[in-house]
Amino acid sequence: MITVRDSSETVPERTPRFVTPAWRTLRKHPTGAAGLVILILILLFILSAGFLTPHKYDRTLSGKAAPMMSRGFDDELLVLGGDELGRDVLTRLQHAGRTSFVIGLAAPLLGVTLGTIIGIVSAYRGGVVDLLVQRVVDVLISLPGLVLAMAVTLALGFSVWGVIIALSLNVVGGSSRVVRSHALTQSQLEYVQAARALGASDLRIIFRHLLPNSMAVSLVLFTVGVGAAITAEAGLSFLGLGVQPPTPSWGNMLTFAQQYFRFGAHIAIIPGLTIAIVVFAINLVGDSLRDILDPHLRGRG
Amino acid sequence: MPLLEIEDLKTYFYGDDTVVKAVDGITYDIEEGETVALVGESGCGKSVSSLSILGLIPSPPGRIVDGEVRFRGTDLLQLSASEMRRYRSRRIAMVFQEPMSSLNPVINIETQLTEGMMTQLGLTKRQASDRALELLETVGISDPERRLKQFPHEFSGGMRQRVMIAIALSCEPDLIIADEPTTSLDVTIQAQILDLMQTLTRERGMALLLITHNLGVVARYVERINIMYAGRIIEHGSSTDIFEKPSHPYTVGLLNSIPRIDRDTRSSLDPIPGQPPDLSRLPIGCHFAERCRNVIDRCENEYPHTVVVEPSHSSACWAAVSVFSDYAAQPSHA
Amino acid sequence: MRDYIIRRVLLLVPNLFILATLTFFLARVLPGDVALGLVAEDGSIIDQEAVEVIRERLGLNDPMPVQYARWMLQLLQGDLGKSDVSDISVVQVVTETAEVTFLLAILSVIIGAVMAIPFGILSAMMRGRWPDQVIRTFSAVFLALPNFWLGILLLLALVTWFSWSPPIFQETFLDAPVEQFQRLILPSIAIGTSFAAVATRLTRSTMLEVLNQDYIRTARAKGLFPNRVIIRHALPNAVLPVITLSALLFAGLLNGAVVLERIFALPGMGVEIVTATSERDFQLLQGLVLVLGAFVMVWMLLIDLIYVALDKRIQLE
Amino acid sequence: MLDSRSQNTIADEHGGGDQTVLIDIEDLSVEFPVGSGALFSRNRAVVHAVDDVSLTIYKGECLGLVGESGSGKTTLGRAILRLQKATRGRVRYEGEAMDEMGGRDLRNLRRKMQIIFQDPYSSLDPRMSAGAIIGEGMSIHKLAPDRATYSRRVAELLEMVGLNAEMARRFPHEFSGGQRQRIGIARALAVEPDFIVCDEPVSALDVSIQAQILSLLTNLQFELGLTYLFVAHDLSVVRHISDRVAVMYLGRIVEVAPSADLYRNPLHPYTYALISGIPVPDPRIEAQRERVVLGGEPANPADPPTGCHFHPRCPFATEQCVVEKPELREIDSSRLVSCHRAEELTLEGV
Repeated sequence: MITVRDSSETVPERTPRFVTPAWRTLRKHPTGAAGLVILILILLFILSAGFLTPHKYDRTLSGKAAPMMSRGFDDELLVLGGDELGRDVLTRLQHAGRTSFVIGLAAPLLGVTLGTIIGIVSAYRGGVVDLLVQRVVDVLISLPGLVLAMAVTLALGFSVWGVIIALSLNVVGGSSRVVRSHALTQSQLEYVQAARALGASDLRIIFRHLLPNSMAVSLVLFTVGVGAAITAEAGLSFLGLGVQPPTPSWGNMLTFAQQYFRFGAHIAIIPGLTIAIVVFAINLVGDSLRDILDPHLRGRG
Repeated sequence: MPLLEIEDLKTYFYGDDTVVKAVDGITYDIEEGETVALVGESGCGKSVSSLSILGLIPSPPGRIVDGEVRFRGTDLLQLSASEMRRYRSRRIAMVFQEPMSSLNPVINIETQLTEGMMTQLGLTKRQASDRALELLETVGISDPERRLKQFPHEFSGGMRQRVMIAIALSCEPDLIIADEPTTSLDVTIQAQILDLMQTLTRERGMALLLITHNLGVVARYVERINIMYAGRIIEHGSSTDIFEKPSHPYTVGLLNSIPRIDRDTRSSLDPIPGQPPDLSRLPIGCHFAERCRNVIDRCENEYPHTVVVEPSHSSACWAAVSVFSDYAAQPSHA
Repeated sequence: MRDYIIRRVLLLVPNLFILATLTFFLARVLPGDVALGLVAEDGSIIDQEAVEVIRERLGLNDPMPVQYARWMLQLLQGDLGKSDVSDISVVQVVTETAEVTFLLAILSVIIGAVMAIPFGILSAMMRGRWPDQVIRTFSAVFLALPNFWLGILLLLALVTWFSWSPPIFQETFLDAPVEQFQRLILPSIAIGTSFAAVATRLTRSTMLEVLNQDYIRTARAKGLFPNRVIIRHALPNAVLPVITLSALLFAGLLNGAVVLERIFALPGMGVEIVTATSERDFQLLQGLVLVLGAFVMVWMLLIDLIYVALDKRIQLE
Repeated sequence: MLDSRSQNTIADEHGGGDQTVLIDIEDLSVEFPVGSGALFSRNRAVVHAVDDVSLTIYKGECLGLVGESGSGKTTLGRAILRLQKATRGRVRYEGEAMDEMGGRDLRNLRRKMQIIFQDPYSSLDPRMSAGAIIGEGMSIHKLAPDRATYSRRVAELLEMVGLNAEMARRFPHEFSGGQRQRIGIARALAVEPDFIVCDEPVSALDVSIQAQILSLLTNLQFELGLTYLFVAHDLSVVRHISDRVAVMYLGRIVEVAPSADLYRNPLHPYTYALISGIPVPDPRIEAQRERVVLGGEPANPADPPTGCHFHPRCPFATEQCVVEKPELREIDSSRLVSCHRAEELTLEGV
C-alpha cells in the first residue's frame, strides 16, 4: 500500500528535543507552570514542619475543634484552629503532608517501574509469557484498588511501607497494560525491525529502544499515579486502615470529621481541601507533561 | 463564462508565532464539462486550495485571507454558511484521497449515500434508496442490494473509492473535485478508478478537477494542467504544452524525476536537488530559485511575473522561454 | 465477531481461576496467624491451646495444597466458606450486601455518563470559548476532589442546612425502589462526579479528534446540516471510547463505593470489607474480594460486548 | 517446481560472464494464522503470505520484486533476512543455510545483509540522534575501535548519503522525509553489508525526492558493489534500478525476467496488466497505448482462488486455470513464468 503523507518535504525548524529552554516550555504551558508553582509552595510548607509553628502535632492545645485564629489554653495562636482533640491543625497538616508525599511518590514510583518492566517484557516476548502475564494483569485490574490495598496492608501491617506496597500494587496492573500496548505498537515499528536487522540482541532492543520510547508514557502514568496514590492513601487512612494515629495523615485527619463537624467545619474542610489542591496541581503538571511528551503532537508537525 | 474561476486565492494557517502560507495567491479556471488537473508535490497547497473552494478548511487555524472563488459568477467566499451548504455536493462534489477514512465507519453505506440526496434534492427515503441502488450499479459495484446494507470496513479500498464516487455523483453536481483519488490504491485499481471517473463525468457533462502529485496520471486524462509549487501556480498550459514544451524549470525537473515505464536506461532520472522551501518562511524572490539550474540574479529578489509563452500556456519564470529551449536541446527529450 | 465473543467469554474462565487463586494466597501469605488475630480480637489472653483449637476448626493445620484444593472445590459448589469471626456463611453476607454496592456503582456510572457526554461535546464544540473554559475548569477541579471528601461535604451540607439524614431500612431495591434510589443518589453523585470529570475530558478530546477525521469532512462536503454532522456522524464515534472508559474505571468506582457506604451508613459490601479487615476476618475478606473482582470482570465483559455490538469495525478482526 | 540449482546454470544471458549466486531461496513459505477465533476453530485459517517461493539473487545485481498490496513481497523480503520466521523452506546465503544458524552466526551474518524501510517516519528511533542511529550497527558489531574512528565513520556515512557531517547530532524529527530516508540508508551501510533489501524505499516520498533517492541508491550500488533486492509496488520505479524483475501475486512468483525483456514483452497477463496500468507521462504516447484495465480486486489472501490465483481477474483464463495451479517454469534460458497459456499469448509491453 502506498502512503503519501501530507506533510511537506521541507526541513522542520531546528529545535533539539530536550534542550528547549525550560522557561520557554513553561511559558507555553502556563497551567502546568501554575501547577508546578503550587506544588513547590506546598512542598515548602510541608518541609517547614517544625519551623513554621512552635507546636507539636500530637499535643492537645485547646478544646475540641477550636475555630480558626483562636487561642489555645496557653494563649497559643491556632491559625487553622484545633482538631477533634484540640491539636493544632496547621502543624498536623504539615506533618501529615510528609506522610502523604512519601507515600504519594513512592507508591507510583514502585508501581510504574514494575509495570513498565512487565509491560515491555510482556509485549516483546509475546506468546505464552504474554498470555499468562496478561491474565494476571486482568485480575489485578479487576480488583478495586482500595480493597486490594486493605488486604495487603493487613498483611504487611498498617505502616507507611505497608501502605506504599499495597498502593503500588494498584498501579502495576494498569500501568503495565498501558505500557504493554504502547510497547507493542513500538515493537512493530520499523526502527525496531531495523535494530534487529543490525543484529541487536533482545536486551539491547529493550533497553536502547523500547524502554527510552516508553519513558514518556511511564512518566505521564507516574504523575497520574501520584495524585491517585495521595487520594487512595487518604481514603485508606480515613477508614482507619492506613497510617495509624497518632501519626497524622491527611486522610486520618478526616476520620472524625463527620462527628465533630458541628463544632467546627474546618476539621472537615481543611484536610480535604489540601488534598484537592495538591491533586489539582499534580493534574495540571501531568496534563502539560502529556502535551509536551505526546508523540502525536510532536515530530510530524 | 467559465464554470469556476479562482482568482488570487490566499489561504493561510496561523500557528503560535508562524504563518504558513499554504496557498499564496493562485488563479485558474475550469470550463463547463472540462477536465483540469492541479499537480504538485505534497505540501504545495493543492489540497488546501481545493478545500478552500467549498469552505472546508479547518478553521482555526486556517483562514482564507484573500481572493475570489466564482462559481458561474457567484463568489462562493461571500456566501453565508447556509448558502454555502447548498452548493456542496449539489453544485460541487468532492472525492477525497483516503477512501479508508473518508467514510464513516459506524454508518452503513445506504445512509451515507442517501443522506446527501435527501438533504440537497429533497428526495424521500424511498426515492433516495432507489437512486442509491442505481448509483452503486453505475460505479460498478455488484450485488448492490446487499452492499447497501453493509458498512465501510466490509469494502476493499477500491470499492470504497467507488462508493465515494457514487456519493459525489448522487446530487448531479456540475463539478467534481477529486483530491488524489487513487493515491492510496493499488496500481491495477488506480487505472479502474480513473477510467471510471473519466467515463462518468464525460457522460454527464460534469467538469472534473483532478488534484494529484502524479504528473503521469494527468497525461492520460486531462485537457489542461496547472502546476503548483510552494503555494503558487508556476505553470499552466494544455496537456501537450506541459509535456512537450515545459517552460518552468520546476516542471522540467518534475518531468525528469518521473520514473518512466517506457524508458529503460538505468539512470535516466535527473532529480531536482534540495528540498521545497518552508511555507512559513518563503523567500522574497522565486520560491524555486534555491533549487533552480536556470537561476539568475533577478530570481532571488523578485517573484517572477507570469510570462505568456503561448496563448494558452503561461509560466511564472523570468527565463521561461530559455527554459524550454534548454529542455528541447537535451537529446533524451527531443 | 462470533469468534471474538466466544473467545472473550472463555477468557473469563482462566481469569476467574487466577482471581480465586490470588485471593486464596492473599489470605494465606499474611503473617500474623489468622487464629492469633482472632483470639486477640476476643480480648482473651493468647492461649496456645485455644489457638490450636481454632486453627484446627478453620483447617489451617492442613498442608497448603490441601487447603487450596478445598477452597477451590468449595468455590465450584458456590460455597465461600464461613466468616472466621461470626460463623455466618460468606455467601449469606454477600447476598445481603451486594445489591447496595452494585447498585451504587452502576448508578454512579450512569450519573457520570449522563453528565459527561453532553458537557464533553459542548466543550469540544465551543473549543477555546468560555463554555469550554468553564467546563474544563470544573472537570479539572472535580477530578482533584477525593470522592469521599465530597461525600462528607454533601452529607454535612444536607444535615446542617436541611436536617436531612440518610434513610435507614432493610428492604431490597425491588421492594422499595424509590427509597433505595433516594438513599443511593447522594453517594452516587459523589462517586459519579469523579467519573464524570474523567469522562468529560475524554469525550471532549475524542470529539475533537473525531471532528478532524476525514469522514466528517466528507459529511460536510455533502452539504448536510451541521446538526446532522455532529449528531449522526461525530457523536457515535466520540461516545465509543467513553463506553470503554466505564469498564476501565469500574473497579475505581467500587473503591468509591466502599468508602461512601461507610459515610452514608449503607449496608453494602464495602462496610463488610472494612469490618472484615479491621477484625482480621480473612475468610470473609477473601470471599468479598473474590465477589467484587468477579463482578468487575463480568462488567468489563458486558461493556466489551456492547462495544462490539456498536462498533461495526471489530466484526471483521 | 523448478529446481533452484538449475537457475544457477541458466543465469547468465544479460550480465555476460559467470554470475555467482549470493542468495538462494528454496520453497520458502510464510504463513500467518488469521482471525481471533483461530484459537478455537478446528481448521486454523492461515494466510499464505509467501507461498512456496524459489528465487535466486546473484551477486552484484539488483533484483526488483514487484506486486500489489497483499502480494507478500514485503514478507518475502523480511523472511530472507529472518526478520520474519518462515514456515517452510530455506534461504542460503553464499551456500550456507541460514535457518540452521543460531545466535552468534546469525548476528554475524546480519552484518552482511541489511534492509532499508518504506516509512521514513517510523523507521528511525525518535529518541536517538542521527549519529547514534547510524552508529548503532558499528557498536553492535564492534566495528569502531575507538571514539574518534566511530565519529569519523559516522561523518563519512552522512556525507556518502548526501547529508552534512554536522547533522549527526540532530534528531529524526528535525529532518524531512527524504533526509530521513538517507539516514536509513546510512544506517544500513554502516555495517558494510553485501546485500540490502530495499523495502519500498521511495514509495512514501514525493516524485522529486524519490528521484534523488533512486539515484543515490544506484550510485551506491556501483560504488560499493552492493546486491539489492528492490521491493516495490510500482513497475516504473523498478525499471530504473533493476537488472531483473520478479513479479508476485498473492504470495506466488508469477514471472521472473531480465528487466528489458519483461517490459518489452511480458509473458504473464498480470505483468501485462501492471505495465499497462502505469501511465506514461506523455500524452501522445499515452493516446496510442493499448492497455488492459483489470476488472475486480486482488483476492483476499486468506481465501485465495483455486488453480491460478490470478484467474478471476485474468482476461485470458480458461477452464484449466481455474483447476490447475500453474508451476513457475522456464520459458527460455533467462525467463520464468507461471502461466498455462504463456506460449499462446502475445502480450505487448512498452
